[in-house]
Amino acid sequence: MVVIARRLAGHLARGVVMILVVATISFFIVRSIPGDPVAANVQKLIQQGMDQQAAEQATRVLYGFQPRGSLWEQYVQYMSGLLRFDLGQSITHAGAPVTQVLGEAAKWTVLPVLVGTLLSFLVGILMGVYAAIKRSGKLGDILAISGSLLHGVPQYVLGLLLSAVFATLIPILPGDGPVDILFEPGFNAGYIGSLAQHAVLPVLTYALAAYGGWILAMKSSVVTVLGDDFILAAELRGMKRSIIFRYIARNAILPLFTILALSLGLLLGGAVFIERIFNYPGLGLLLLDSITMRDYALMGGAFLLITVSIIVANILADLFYSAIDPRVRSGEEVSS
Amino acid sequence: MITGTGVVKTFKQRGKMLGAREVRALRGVDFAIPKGGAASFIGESGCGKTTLGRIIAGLETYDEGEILIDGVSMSPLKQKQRQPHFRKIQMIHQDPYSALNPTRTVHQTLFAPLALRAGQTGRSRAWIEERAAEVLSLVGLDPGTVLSRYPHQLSGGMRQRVVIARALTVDPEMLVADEAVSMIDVSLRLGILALLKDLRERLGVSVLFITHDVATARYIGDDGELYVIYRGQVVERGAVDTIIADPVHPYTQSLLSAIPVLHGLELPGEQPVTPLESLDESQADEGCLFARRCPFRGERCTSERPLLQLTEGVPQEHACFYPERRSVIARPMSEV
Amino acid sequence: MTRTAPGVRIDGLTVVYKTPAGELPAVRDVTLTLEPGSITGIVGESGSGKSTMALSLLNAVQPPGRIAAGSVEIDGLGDVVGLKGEHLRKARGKHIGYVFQAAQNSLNPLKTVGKQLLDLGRSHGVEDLRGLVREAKELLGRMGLDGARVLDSHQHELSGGMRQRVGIMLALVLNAHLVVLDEPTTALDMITQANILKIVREVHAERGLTTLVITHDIGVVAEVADRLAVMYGGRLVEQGPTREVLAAPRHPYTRGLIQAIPRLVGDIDEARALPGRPPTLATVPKEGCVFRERCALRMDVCDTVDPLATADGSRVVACHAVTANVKEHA
Amino acid sequence: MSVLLESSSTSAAMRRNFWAGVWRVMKRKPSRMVGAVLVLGFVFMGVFGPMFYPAQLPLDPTQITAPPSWQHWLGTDDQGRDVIALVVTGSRYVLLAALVTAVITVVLGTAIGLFSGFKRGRWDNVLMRLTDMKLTIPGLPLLLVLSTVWKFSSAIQMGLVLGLLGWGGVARAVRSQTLSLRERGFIEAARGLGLPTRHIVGKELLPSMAPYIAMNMLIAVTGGVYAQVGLFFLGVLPYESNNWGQMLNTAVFRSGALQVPSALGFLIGPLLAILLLTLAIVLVVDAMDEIFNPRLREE
Amino acid sequence: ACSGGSTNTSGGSGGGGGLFTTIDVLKPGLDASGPANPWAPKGNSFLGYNAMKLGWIKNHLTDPNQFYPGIAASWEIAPDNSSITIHIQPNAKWSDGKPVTADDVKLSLGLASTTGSTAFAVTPGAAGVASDVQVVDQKTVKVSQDMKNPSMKFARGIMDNWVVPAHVWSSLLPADFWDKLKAARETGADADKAREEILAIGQKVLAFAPPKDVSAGPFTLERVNPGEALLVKNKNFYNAANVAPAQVKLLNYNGNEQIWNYLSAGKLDQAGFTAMPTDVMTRIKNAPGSNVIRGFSPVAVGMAFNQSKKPYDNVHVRRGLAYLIDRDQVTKVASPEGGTPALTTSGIHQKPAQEWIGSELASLNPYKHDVAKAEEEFKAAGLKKTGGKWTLADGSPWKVSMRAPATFSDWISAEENIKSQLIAGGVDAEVVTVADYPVYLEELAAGKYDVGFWLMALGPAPYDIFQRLYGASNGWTNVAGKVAHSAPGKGGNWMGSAEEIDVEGVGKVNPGELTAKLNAATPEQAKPIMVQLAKTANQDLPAIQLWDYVNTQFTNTSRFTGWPEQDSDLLRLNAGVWIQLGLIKAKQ
Ligand SMILES: Nc1ncnc2c1ncn2[C@@H]1O[C@H](COP(=O)(O)OP(=O)(O)OP(=O)(O)O)[C@@H](O)[C@H]1O
Ligand SMILES: Nc1ncnc2c1ncn2[C@@H]1O[C@H](COP(=O)(O)OP(=O)(O)OP(=O)(O)O)[C@@H](O)[C@H]1O
Ligand SMILES: [Mg+2]
Ligand SMILES: [Mg+2]
Ligand code: NI
Repeated sequence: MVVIARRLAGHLARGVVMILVVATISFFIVRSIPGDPVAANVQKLIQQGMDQQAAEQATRVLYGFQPRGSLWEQYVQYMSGLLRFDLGQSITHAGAPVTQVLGEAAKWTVLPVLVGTLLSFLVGILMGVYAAIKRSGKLGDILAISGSLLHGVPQYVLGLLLSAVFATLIPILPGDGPVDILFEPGFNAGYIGSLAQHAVLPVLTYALAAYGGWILAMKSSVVTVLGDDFILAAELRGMKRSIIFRYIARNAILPLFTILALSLGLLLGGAVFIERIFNYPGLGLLLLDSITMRDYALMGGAFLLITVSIIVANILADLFYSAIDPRVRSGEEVSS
Repeated sequence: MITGTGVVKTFKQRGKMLGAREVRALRGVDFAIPKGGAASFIGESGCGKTTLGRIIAGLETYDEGEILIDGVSMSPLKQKQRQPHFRKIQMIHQDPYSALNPTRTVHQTLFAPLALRAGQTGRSRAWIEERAAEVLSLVGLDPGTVLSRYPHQLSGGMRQRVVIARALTVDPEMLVADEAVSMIDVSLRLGILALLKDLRERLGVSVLFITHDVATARYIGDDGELYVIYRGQVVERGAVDTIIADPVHPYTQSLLSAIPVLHGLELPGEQPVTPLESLDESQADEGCLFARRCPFRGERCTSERPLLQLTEGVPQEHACFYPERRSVIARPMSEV
Repeated sequence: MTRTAPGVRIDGLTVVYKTPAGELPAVRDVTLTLEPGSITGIVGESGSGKSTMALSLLNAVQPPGRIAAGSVEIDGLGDVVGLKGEHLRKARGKHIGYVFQAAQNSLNPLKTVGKQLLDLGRSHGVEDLRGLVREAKELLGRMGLDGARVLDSHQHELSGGMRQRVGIMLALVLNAHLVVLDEPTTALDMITQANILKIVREVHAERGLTTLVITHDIGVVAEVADRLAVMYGGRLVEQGPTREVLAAPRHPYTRGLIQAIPRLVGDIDEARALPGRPPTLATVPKEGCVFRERCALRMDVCDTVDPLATADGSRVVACHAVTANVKEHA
Repeated sequence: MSVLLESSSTSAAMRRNFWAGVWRVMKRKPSRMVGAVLVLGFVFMGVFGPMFYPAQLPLDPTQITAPPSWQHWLGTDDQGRDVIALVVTGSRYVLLAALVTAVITVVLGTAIGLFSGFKRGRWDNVLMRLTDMKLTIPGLPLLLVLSTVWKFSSAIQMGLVLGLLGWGGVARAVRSQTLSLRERGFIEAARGLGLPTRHIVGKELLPSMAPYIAMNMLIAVTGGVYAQVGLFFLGVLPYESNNWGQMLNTAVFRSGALQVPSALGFLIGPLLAILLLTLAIVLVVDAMDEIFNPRLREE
Repeated sequence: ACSGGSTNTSGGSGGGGGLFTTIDVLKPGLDASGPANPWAPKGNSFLGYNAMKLGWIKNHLTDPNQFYPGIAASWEIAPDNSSITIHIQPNAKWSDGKPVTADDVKLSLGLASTTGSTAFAVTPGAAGVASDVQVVDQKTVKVSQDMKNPSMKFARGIMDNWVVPAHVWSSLLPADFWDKLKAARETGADADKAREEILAIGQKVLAFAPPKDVSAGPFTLERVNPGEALLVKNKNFYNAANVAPAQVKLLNYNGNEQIWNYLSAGKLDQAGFTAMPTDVMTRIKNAPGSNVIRGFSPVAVGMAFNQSKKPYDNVHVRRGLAYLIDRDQVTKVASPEGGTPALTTSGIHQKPAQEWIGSELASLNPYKHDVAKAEEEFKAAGLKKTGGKWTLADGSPWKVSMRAPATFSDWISAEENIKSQLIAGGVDAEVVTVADYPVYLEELAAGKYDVGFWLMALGPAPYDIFQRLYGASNGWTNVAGKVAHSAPGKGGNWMGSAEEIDVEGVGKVNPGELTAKLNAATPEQAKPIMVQLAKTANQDLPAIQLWDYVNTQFTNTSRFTGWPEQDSDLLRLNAGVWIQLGLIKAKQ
């Protein structure tokens, strides 16, 4: 327990440093972006029929939400705000706190990503075990190659293909938006059903994108464990197959927890594509929008939130790992 | 001539800021290995034999004490400056399988250090080839057949010979052989031991022999000295045959008692010594380090640390308050 | 229930491994009898086929290997080579205890010893799990360990010697009376080795076992075994009572092996190495005597004819030179 | 000298053996041949492909986003240009950038991993913290944010940025390889013999890791392709010449490839190119895995 | 691909009920947490549905001051444009039942002035600004124009304002607000301070979230999710009896392709203009009930030159390019559905051009596609043709480098096509995209590009039309009725036309000053100026007018009828206005 607490403390310390660094990086990158959002906004309003003066004033009011002062002052302000979980105000949302806008979007990213990860994890490790056991057969080969392929193909290719097939060629699934409006939001069958129906393709894309990785990782992990002496020893002691299978599974899954965090990072990164393709109003789309709208505070916030989720996922995965690996629990260094 | 006084080495578990564990691997060891001489270290697993060997070969630093190589003190020198001195001492690893680079032929393996020397002394390429053949002949290998082979094409014994040949390319003054025969098939073991002895006699190389098999210590030369090491301390030191015949330290006696008796050829010793408990590194450091396991311990042993000394009536140095001869080793039936 | 020590009759056992060069025998035509209640030691150098043979006793040769011929009759079980499925599984552990080579790693690193013990009990349908734990604690205590503490430990919390003792406990706890120990002391230091060997001897005597010890170290066999069998290149070249074989080895390989042991006392020049090097699966001669390349007594017939194992009293030797000699004297 | 000759001739024989082994491994699964052929095909396409077409692709204003036909196997784009021609001419930018990415990723990653693993100590700590950080910050969002600051006007620049962002994984892997090799006796022996670090790294460490690095390089190529195609697809990068990502963007967001099946060919072109490239590299990596890793060699 | 749920039948009293599905093309990316606040950029107030203006501007070719009734039932504009008197709908009520009063209107106009509004600009000396808002009685408001710098568009500036309920919003304006506003329009330190304060109020207004949508429009907001917004009928709406749909669903979209999707599935009852490829258009037209209405869209796009870069300083080069480019082909490739090839470059959209310059239109050079003439012009410019390629006079290579923001698909398509045409004509060319519009505008204004695309001819007000060619981007700024000119490359002047141009048949003109005059000119006064400016633009070619946009609206007759006619002046208003005016009827 002490070890876990110590690990947690170490992770938290490192995580906090990391977050500060990322916040700093994103702050400065974001401030050095070229492009004049003010002029763009004026032009946009003019196109919508407002005249120049009015457009300019309206833009001025809008951009009043942007912090002022020297870069350094802004930085100090930003960082001290960060400590209070205040990420500034969004311009495109007319001064709404960035945290609120992010919170709204986050649920549309986090939930599908989690469901997708879990789904692909479950199916992936089962298939991985199978591929490992049948590794010299045709089927194992096909599984492994298809795993590599899926692992290799970028998310947007999967997303586009799924969308083309299931939403366009054979339109059986909704290809955009998160839910239909006509259902009263809440716990009713219609609403939940609509949510689920709209989530199928994005979740499937997340799952497919991650699934290949699981197969590969699980396969190689199982192959390694199968070669371990204790498995043969258990067999020689006449242990039941089911128990031996559990031994293999638990030992093989263990190293996958480190990959879990990595894959979460990958998926969250890929959210931009998937949300763009399926018009899912999550963090990725928000980031993309904020970039085109030059909504600095929002852009920085979205980027930070994505990074922080990955850091947190990393920590959780590691803690989980140490919770089930007795070697780590007792403070021994385990090389993975 | 290489001597050491009061060599201390403490390992700190790396990478752990909080609550680092310390391992006292060496607690003030003195040694002296004359030119062309031989010394053997024996002791239980984890008592610090390898550590000391690596320190002597310059592969590990030491924390306290003094090491003199041909009269030059190493302590005040920087790592870089120590190197040329330590080059006179070459290490022969326990595992001949990992000691050779699988991607390089014997020729390439020998060529690199020879080329380096040729470069330093302005010798020709022909010299290198000549010398490569020479060192191989020295270790009893046929250069014609061996030079072009890769390690995996050689047997364990041949590999170990190549490893020794490689060490000889730099004309070392001393070879440190760490369990150099323990991983070699029984039928080949003597060959390597004979080779080491032969090299001593022909080239005047001194040999430091690390082993857990006391019997092998005799085979590198009957003029050799034996160091019995226990938990980082030399507990008995003297001529090999003297100690084998008349060990006085209970620890030495335990070690010798543990040697299997070849029933049918040998009769077991009459007074075998068995330690009271098994080795526990975390035991208290007060008094005699062996006290808790010692069947003969006295009052003094738990409070005072005996130091390596010569006492009357005992030809070898020992670190025991109550040295006593016991008949522990098996003797051949033919002698009886 | 006290079963008596079973006898084991290995007859004409041949085990092959599939390699790029085809199926090659790692154990060839081995015939060996383990007397009930005896300790038999098998020595041989690396790659001589010891482990393979030990695994054959449980019909557990791992792919790409397979038992190509022969039988392993065990009292109370019949021919193990013919056993399959659940029968085979039940036999393992319950009838035959196996202590793994490198027992260091024979435990699941994620589970405590106690949990693995329970798994073992469940696998073999043990109803009285408490009794099993009691039995295990007793065994461990017998071997000088604190049973409760050990059962509560993970593999990494135990030292090499302790793990080996746990291995022995797991092999015996289901009351198996045939125990196979594959290199039980490799990688342990002298004092621990002596300790383990003592335990093996004592437990063997107390429980009335039939024990097979496999090792490359003649010293280990000399310490524990009643009978000694010597393997070379997949063949059993000599067997007999330990003391007799050690005192008067007949096969030139056995003789060379004993001569090559570094000795604590006596003239160091008496010991000498065997010339040549041990064969590997690929370099074992396909016909004729496997040892001829290194043999001082090599004759023409050795090149073509595989010497038969010939019994002479309690001794069995497979060597043309020795057999010829015996015949001459007879 | 004769010795030298003999040794070099046997190493030549070894090499021949190696190629024979490669051939055997490739032959064992025909899919691997397909992979190798595809990889060569892509190399050919990137190097020589654009030479088969005029600098200015002919366009046909009467056939705008036309469906596949005999004349245009995958249809035409929104300007009436042949999709296959676009895929081929667009490959050079994509593949060149990916190659630069891969080279930088691997060179930087290997150098840092080697240095870190070999030196250990303080430098190792610092470098690994840095690597951790790089691995944690998600690549794509960072690229998105960066794409607003950076001008990826040429393939080389594109590759440079992607490479600079991508070395973390390789560095990590190389470091752990180095650490484990370091423990092997032969590295220690080389140090004991006083061989210069240059020799140890160049002659002892690197050759042992070469296959591994080569595989990483191939994987980095695909990574490079995906990242840049993805960025162009999202439309956050300005472009000067056509490339696969820009094609995807145009197909989906301008030509309605996901709405009208007639424009599907326009979408399929670049998608197919990416899929085939992935497949090719997966198959080749699979073969390399077996060639270089005897442990995985299933008999 | 929605599998819509069953229609909630909360039932409307008149018109037949039903669900009306549409999209607000001005609001991509619905924000579920956005307030029902018409000023908030991501707010959930939808024009014509739950957000009301005083009046709805008609899509008139030339007159900016024509409206349909909104909150205002009728209005009178003083002949000299000095004031407008507004009569509020007598039956207008907020959805909570309270009547709409003159106080509501006055407060709304005040709020408008804090967030930026043509008639309520706080810049000192701005044109067409209201000097006074007067509550005549509970249902009448009179607003007067500050005649120091009058504008023809004053009435439009007043009518085109949101009206929100005072009882919800009044807390936002301080008691002394109107004095502050007056002060803000002066100059000096006090005025600066007042402007700051108003700015601060503006931010509060933008961020204000009414606890509940209280609307005087035909609908009120029921709920929003990230995919859609649902509005239900407001029974208190003054014309509720004639409002057909019981519910309105506004779909969210992030990219045009989604709108195409919805339309091809026949799911939208109405959608505003979006660019689309021909195939998609065909598919949409094939959807059951699909119907396309086209009308006037007062904007055109031109290929504008940076005249401080060689060789674009030479008018012959610009003319040569105009001859070389086949605008028909460009339009066909780039904007087949959304534009008609420009007849010529007049600076005016071809539809109102007839009204403004009449017969003079025929005298303008049409720059018909003519390679021979292009070569002549290039030669006149001193360019050389070597090896089939045109080079600069000194023999150095010439490459027309066109820029466009990567997000503007039709512009890129157009440039790609122009590039092909130019290369075919011996002029080397390239298209370089720029990450996005903000960057494009910044770099364009900084004079970094040679050639860029530029919106022009923004009608219907004559000043707005030419302000795009002869306004700030070309060096002329119009502050407080005074025109100033900054040199090329300075103060946002990236076009860099000559300050004075000798126009054939007109004489020397200063186009910037002429343009400024249009601001206060009556249509009669404006016409001759428009002729002069059109001739200037036609001869000097600061930009080549490529195509005039067409306002294409999509409707579906399966569920509702009563859609506007082709070219109707309702066409730039959205369906919310059509519905509230009682035009839309449920299909029986
Ligand atoms: N690099 C290291 N880091 C931490 N502890 C170490 C390290 N090397 C050795 N030790 C510890 O130092 C002690 C002495 O180890 P050493 O390897 O010298 O023993 P040994 O006598 O050679 O044992 P063996 O017979 O098993 O080879 C042991 O407790 C070991 O755990
Ligand atoms: N899985 C396998 N595939 C191919 N050959 C094998 C396999 N396992 C063992 N062998 C070969 O079979 C022969 C006998 O192996 P075995 O493990 O029985 O030897 P051993 O006497 O136990 O050796 P050691 O002392 O090293 O444990 C060896 O030559 C070995 O190379
Ligand atoms: Mg050691
Ligand atoms: Mg074995
Ligand atoms: Ni939907």
